[in-house]
Amino acid sequence: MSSTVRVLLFATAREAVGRPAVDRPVPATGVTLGALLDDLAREHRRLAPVLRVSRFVRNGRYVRGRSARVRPGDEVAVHPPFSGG
Amino acid sequence: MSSTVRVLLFATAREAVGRPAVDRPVPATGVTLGALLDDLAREHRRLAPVLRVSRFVRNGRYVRGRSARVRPGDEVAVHPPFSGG
Amino acid sequence: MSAELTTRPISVARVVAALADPPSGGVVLFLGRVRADRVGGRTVRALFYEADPTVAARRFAALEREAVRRYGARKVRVVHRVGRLPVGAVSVVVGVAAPHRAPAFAAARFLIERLKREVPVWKTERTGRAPRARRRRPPPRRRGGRRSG
Amino acid sequence: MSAELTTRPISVARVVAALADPPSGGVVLFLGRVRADRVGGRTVRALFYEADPTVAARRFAALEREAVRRYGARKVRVVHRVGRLPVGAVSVVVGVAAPHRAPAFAAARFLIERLKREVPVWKTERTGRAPRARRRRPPPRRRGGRRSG
Repeated sequence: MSSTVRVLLFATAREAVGRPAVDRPVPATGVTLGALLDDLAREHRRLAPVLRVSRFVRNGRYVRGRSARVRPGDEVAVHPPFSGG
Repeated sequence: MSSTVRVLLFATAREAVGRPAVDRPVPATGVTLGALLDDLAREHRRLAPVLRVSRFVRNGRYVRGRSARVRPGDEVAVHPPFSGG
Repeated sequence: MSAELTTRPISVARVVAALADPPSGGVVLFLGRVRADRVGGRTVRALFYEADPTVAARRFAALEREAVRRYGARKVRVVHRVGRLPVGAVSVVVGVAAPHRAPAFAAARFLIERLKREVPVWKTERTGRAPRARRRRPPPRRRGGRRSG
Repeated sequence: MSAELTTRPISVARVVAALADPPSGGVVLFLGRVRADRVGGRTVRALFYEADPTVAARRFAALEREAVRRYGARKVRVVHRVGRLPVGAVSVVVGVAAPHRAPAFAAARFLIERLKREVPVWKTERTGRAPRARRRRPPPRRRGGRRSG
């Protein structure tokens, strides 16, 4: 079984990290979304301001706040403000 | 030189007369638009109700009222209410 | 900036190409199509469109100038098809390119509303036999004299 | 009734064909195109569009259902292109067919406004070297602590 969470990064989030996706190891009991993102932002300093204006998706559904639990095998997407059309 | 006026007939006016255009003889001094049209309506009874709701064009310009003078060589168009688009 | 009457099918792709304009990020197109209406118990299969070409061309040009002036549209194109059109055929295309979408929508709406009111184009219903007018009012009942004239 | 993301040029003619519907006399299309903007003294030559496909597909479908419910639109189609798009390329097409033109205009406007706000699609500027964000806000000045988080 997977022991990582896949984080999908779009637009400015992708640019800040330099890749469209990263796999982060998480314990079997999971972590909060906030902890996962803080951890990522420590490694990629340009990501922090992007995360402050972004919304987050867990397994295809938007989650409110950063206390949502993220477990191995989950997929999290970082959505900066949209600019399509 | 022409001694007739060409009358262009569109839509219900064309249907009432059965032709898209008719040439009507007029004297060199001309006639009023009203006289020209009354004359035409006498020959084509179905045209009368169409003329009551139509607008008229003389040589490419709309004319108000039926007193406008029409002379040999002029072109008159009968415009029933528009239904394009 | 150009309008035309055509007897051939209208190519929407060509209208879009004619609206190419690097500063114009928004394009709005309106397409009118022959609708499968029911008239007098029968379903319309085709309509016959006709126009007074000289007057129509002048009104088209005036409306286009007004759309540019009122809404800041940068490119405008109006094409009206004439002749026999089957149900589903595109009878008219109005296209507007503008820097932003709000004026593009407003200008397209303006053009089709005014076109319908002001441009000498007519549709009539044609069956196999005699042509029949569409939207024809019944002839008024005779009330005597010339009062109704 | 269908939306799609595509990496290929959007065919407006195919969108129109997908909106065929005998009772629908009015079709309104909105086309968004890559505009030749000036950013930081340079003229934009191309933009890179990306989307979160799963979330975008669900939002597209929800917006289409709402356009049908609110405006009585009979056919709706939304196509958004992704990838590198040069200036002038069509990035998005919204198409609505409805029995009459007023609801067709209203539904098309509704769809593009809501799409821009609610569908996870992004454009970034790409030069020859590193990709640069478009419309990126400057990072907020540090005010100490975590208050700005």
